[in-house]
Amino acid sequence: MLKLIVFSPLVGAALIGLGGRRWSERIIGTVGCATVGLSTVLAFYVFFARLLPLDPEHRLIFEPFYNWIASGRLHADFGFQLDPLSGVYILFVTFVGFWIHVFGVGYMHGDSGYYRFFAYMNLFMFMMLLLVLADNFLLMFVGWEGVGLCSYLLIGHYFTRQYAADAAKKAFIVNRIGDFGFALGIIFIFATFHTIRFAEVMARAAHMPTEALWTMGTLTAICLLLFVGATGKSAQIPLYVWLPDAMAGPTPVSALIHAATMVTAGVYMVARTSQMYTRSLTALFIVALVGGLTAFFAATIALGQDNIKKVLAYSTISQLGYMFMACGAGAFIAGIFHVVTHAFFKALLFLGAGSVIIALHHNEDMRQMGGLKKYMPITYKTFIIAWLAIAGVFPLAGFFSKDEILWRTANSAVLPPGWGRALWLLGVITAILTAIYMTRLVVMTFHGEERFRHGEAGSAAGHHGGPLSPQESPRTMTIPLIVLAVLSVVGGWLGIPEGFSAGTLPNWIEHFLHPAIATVSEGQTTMEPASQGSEIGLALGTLLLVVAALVWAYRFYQRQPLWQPPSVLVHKYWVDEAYDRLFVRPIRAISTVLLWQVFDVRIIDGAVNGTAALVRAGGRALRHIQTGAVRSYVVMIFLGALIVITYFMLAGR
Amino acid sequence: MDIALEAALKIAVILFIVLTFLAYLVLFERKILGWIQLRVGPNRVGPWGLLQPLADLLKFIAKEDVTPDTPNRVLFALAPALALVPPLMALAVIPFGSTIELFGRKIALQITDINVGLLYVFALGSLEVYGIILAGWSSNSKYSLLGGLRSAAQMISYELALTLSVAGVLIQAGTLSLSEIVHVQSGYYFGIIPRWHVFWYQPLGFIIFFIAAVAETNRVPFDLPEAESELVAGYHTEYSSIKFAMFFVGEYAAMFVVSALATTLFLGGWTGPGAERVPLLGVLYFSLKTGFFLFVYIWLRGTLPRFRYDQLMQFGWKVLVPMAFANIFISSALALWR
Amino acid sequence: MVPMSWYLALGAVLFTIGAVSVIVKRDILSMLLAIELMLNSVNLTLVTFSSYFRELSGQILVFFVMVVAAAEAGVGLAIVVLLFRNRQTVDVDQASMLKL
Amino acid sequence: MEQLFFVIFAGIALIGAVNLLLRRNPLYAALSLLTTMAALTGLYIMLKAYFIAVIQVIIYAGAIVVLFLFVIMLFNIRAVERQTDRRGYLKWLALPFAIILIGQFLYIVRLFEENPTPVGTEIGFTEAVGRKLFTAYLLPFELTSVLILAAIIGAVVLAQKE
Repeated sequence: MLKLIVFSPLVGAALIGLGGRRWSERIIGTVGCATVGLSTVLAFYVFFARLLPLDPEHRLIFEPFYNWIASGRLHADFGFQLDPLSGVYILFVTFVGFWIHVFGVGYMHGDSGYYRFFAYMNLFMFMMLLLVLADNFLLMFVGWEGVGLCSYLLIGHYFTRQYAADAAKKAFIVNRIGDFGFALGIIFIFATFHTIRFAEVMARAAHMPTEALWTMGTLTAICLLLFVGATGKSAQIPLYVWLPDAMAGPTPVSALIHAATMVTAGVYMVARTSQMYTRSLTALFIVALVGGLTAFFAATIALGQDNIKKVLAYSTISQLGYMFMACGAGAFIAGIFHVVTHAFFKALLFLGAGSVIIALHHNEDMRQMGGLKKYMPITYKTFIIAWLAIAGVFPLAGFFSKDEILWRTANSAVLPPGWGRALWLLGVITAILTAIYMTRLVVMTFHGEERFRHGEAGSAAGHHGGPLSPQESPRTMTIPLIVLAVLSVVGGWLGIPEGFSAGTLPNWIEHFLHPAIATVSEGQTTMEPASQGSEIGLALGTLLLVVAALVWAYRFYQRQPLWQPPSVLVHKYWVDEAYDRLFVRPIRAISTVLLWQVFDVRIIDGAVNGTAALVRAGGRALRHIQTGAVRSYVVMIFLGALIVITYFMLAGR
Repeated sequence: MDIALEAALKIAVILFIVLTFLAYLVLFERKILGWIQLRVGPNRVGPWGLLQPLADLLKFIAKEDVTPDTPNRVLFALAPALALVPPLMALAVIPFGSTIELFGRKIALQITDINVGLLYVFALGSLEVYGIILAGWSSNSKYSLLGGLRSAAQMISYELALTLSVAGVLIQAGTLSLSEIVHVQSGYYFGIIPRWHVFWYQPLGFIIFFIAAVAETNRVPFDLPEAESELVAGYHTEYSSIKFAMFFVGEYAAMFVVSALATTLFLGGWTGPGAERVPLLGVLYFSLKTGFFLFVYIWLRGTLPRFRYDQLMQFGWKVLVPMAFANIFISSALALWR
Repeated sequence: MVPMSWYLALGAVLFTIGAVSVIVKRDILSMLLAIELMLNSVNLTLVTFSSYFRELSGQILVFFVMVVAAAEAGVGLAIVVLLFRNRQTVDVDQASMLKL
Repeated sequence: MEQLFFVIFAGIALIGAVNLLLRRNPLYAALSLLTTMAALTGLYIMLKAYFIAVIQVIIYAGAIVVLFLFVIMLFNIRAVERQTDRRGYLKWLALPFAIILIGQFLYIVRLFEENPTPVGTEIGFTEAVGRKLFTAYLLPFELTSVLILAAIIGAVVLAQKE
């Protein structure tokens, strides 16, 4: 069954990729959506009919497919594993993926690369499901690289445009750095545990002692290496630079890969290996610190961006920072919970943005939008829901998950004393910033003056000439919006903190995920568990601040929609430029002078040419033996055989 | 010695029955062709023409045996024997029915059950081509030579598809012994559908097998080697009398063997309701199934026109062989999946 | 019971005949046939060893020899066809243009 | 009994081989080779190598020799004329070579005279061969398939008309 879930999109990808060139859009779209839809249905079936009826403490289904690698002690099966963690993942990955596919049918209409788009999207679904359902690190790594590949292919969908091709390369190369760490981590794991199966690694890690803060033990090394991989894939400091550029791809791609699913793979990996992370306080601290800083930094940058998708991209980075902060604070479940709710509302935001972009003929600049709410009522209403959800307004999805994270961080038992509070403060500031930049986005796009008619020079809309009259998108695009909007409202109710209802409503997701995730055990704790009352208090406080920020920002940007923040934010702290100076140019210089002009030209070419000269000289000497008569060759071979046989006869005596 | 005697007796009985059967198969064919063409068919010799085979035999024996100006008389005489012997030898491994008890000893209705039975049949099938190609060459006539060469090319080409189409059955049955292949197919799915390979996972293999078999036996619509209009009957133009009869019988024996093989591999051989218990009932089932194939042979002959040579080769190499490979892939995948 | 050396001796004699044929024959077809004979004699030896020493590898090697023989015959005959088409002869001595 | 069979088959094989050596017409050479192969099949059965025996018939007799005959007949290839032999001296080299080779072989064969081990029983069955072929010899097996593919392509490219 798991096999079918995973392979169904692959079949779709193969069909579309091989035959799609000649098919009509309708067939391609149907095949693409149907195969993902099948996965979705099966995923729901497996989850509710197979996984849920099991005893809560033993919810684990293995499904080996075949023996993939057996080399010495290394055994890697092509096998699948379904536990609550991967169960939650396949549910929202297939579900959100399916609706984004449906959205793509409308969004990509008329695109010359229609079949390419769906082939790669399906391939991506396959790889993503492989990633979350793999039962060992190596197979997960296959999925990990696979989603990276698909991300590369899809960012470069408009490969004829230089910036898209560059963005694709950038994403690929930056991810390589992270993958290098991940691969090293896997090797470390194998060297330490002699196995790479999750179940066995975690069982063995559970017996290892906790490594204290600022000690560099084996587990800390493994966790940090794995986290390098996570920073690459999930766009954290310092490897986040690829994600904003990745917006060069089509918007459904941004929604699916660069917001809802792939970029959360890092969080998945950290949660998957939580058994190891909980035993390394250093790694936890670094994860939380990186997460918190990323959340804050990205939120500030988002304030200064004018491209609608770039704002959302930085917002994604910021939200991912939240997730890592939760994981680092030992609240893996809160992190995963935020992954799920974030998948709903961020996918919705991207799709809404996509709807707007289509209506404005691929213009992504918010300075040339405004006043769209009366033209696109459905897009506008769903967007408002997503806006409130991401800002964390009660009772929408973002509220519950975000406050769970903040509360857990503030009361973290694993962070060094005081740091929990500090990160909490950072988180609250980020929440306020989130409210502000999202309000700016909504106001600049949907409210105020209608600036899209200007058709200024340099805008993508310019080639259409005549005045624009935006229209609501077709139904294949609005229905996914509505579905995701509903989920953005109710999605958070999966995890209502028990403090809110005084224990009458169970925190479902917490109970469900609990067996699959390692929790901080007793003896590691340095602080008293916080009371439930304080959770309500903190949540209310944050909510008040957020609402105040929303109201203030709404007024402010209504008056000055085109207000420019400090240029340090507009230029993203000049990080790209700094990386260029620090890494790209030196490497290019070394390659040119040393590797190419000295090593390649002198040594390698010299060796090759020298060998060739030697052979040529030898051939010149030997060619007189060649008479051209086959029979004389036969005689020579015969003679040689006789000599060889005689030698062995004499030697064998 | 007892075993040898039993085997010898079995050989004698089976040869007698099969050869008689073949003689009447010729009559049967002429009758059916007659009916298809709204004629009566042979009806002069004996009641309903039933003695016609005997008359034919007498005619063959009585005719003059003409030997043309040939480069090699031995080969000329050897060729008809080479065409007749392989199909008759192939009868040795075909299971005609379940084990019966006679004079207090169990006797399997199969001359010998060797564990490479299927390969044995194919080995003999690959020798079939020699009779034809040597006949074509030693006749010292361009029509005969062309017929022989056409036949050689055709048989090599379709032998490939024939052998590959059976691979699916082998993957499923896991044995090369024909009696075991029959046993694998006994029983029913859902209590009603027999577990014959033609129903279970090998319908494609069956279709390829039958088409390739028709081509392999040089029958309509693949009867180019003996096309009267172009080749004046092809490789046996120069043959007459008993030598011609041997080619003639050889062709029908090959048809019979191929039909019997199709029955064994795809239609469950002699299995059927009650075949295990009632003696000789299995033989009846076997005869009916084989007879069905022979009827289809004749039916095809009465219905279809002949292929053109390039069409024949195209069809063999570009349709049947790829399909046979696809069938192997599907069968392997199914075998892995289960 | 047939002694093992009988089979080996037969293989040796067949091989020698094949080898001599390759030298003596002048038409390329006969040479190819003689090579097939040599391969066959090697096969006989391999099967003999395989049977007498109860070691299956010999028969596997025979299988591989057959595959190589088939490939060789296919390519060899293609060359023969090409040669015959261009020069109307199968005499190998006529095909000696590849020399210095 | 068994020795009698051996003598018969060996005799046929030798006759075929000598005939191959003496015949000038390649057609008869091919038929002689066929005779030898048939006799070898009998010997394989005596050695209980059933799979090899059947494969011998299918591949050698059924495919390779037919291919030879086909080419010989299609192009009506006759024996090469006698007088054009510019390298007749090679023929006289063959005799001493043959004598040396036979001497060497018989010397080696004598080493195996002392230990006549009984013939194995179930060793030549298809299943055993298949098992070994697809486990211990899997890589060589796959490589032969590549070889065959290369040979097919080579043959087609060489023989096709422009």
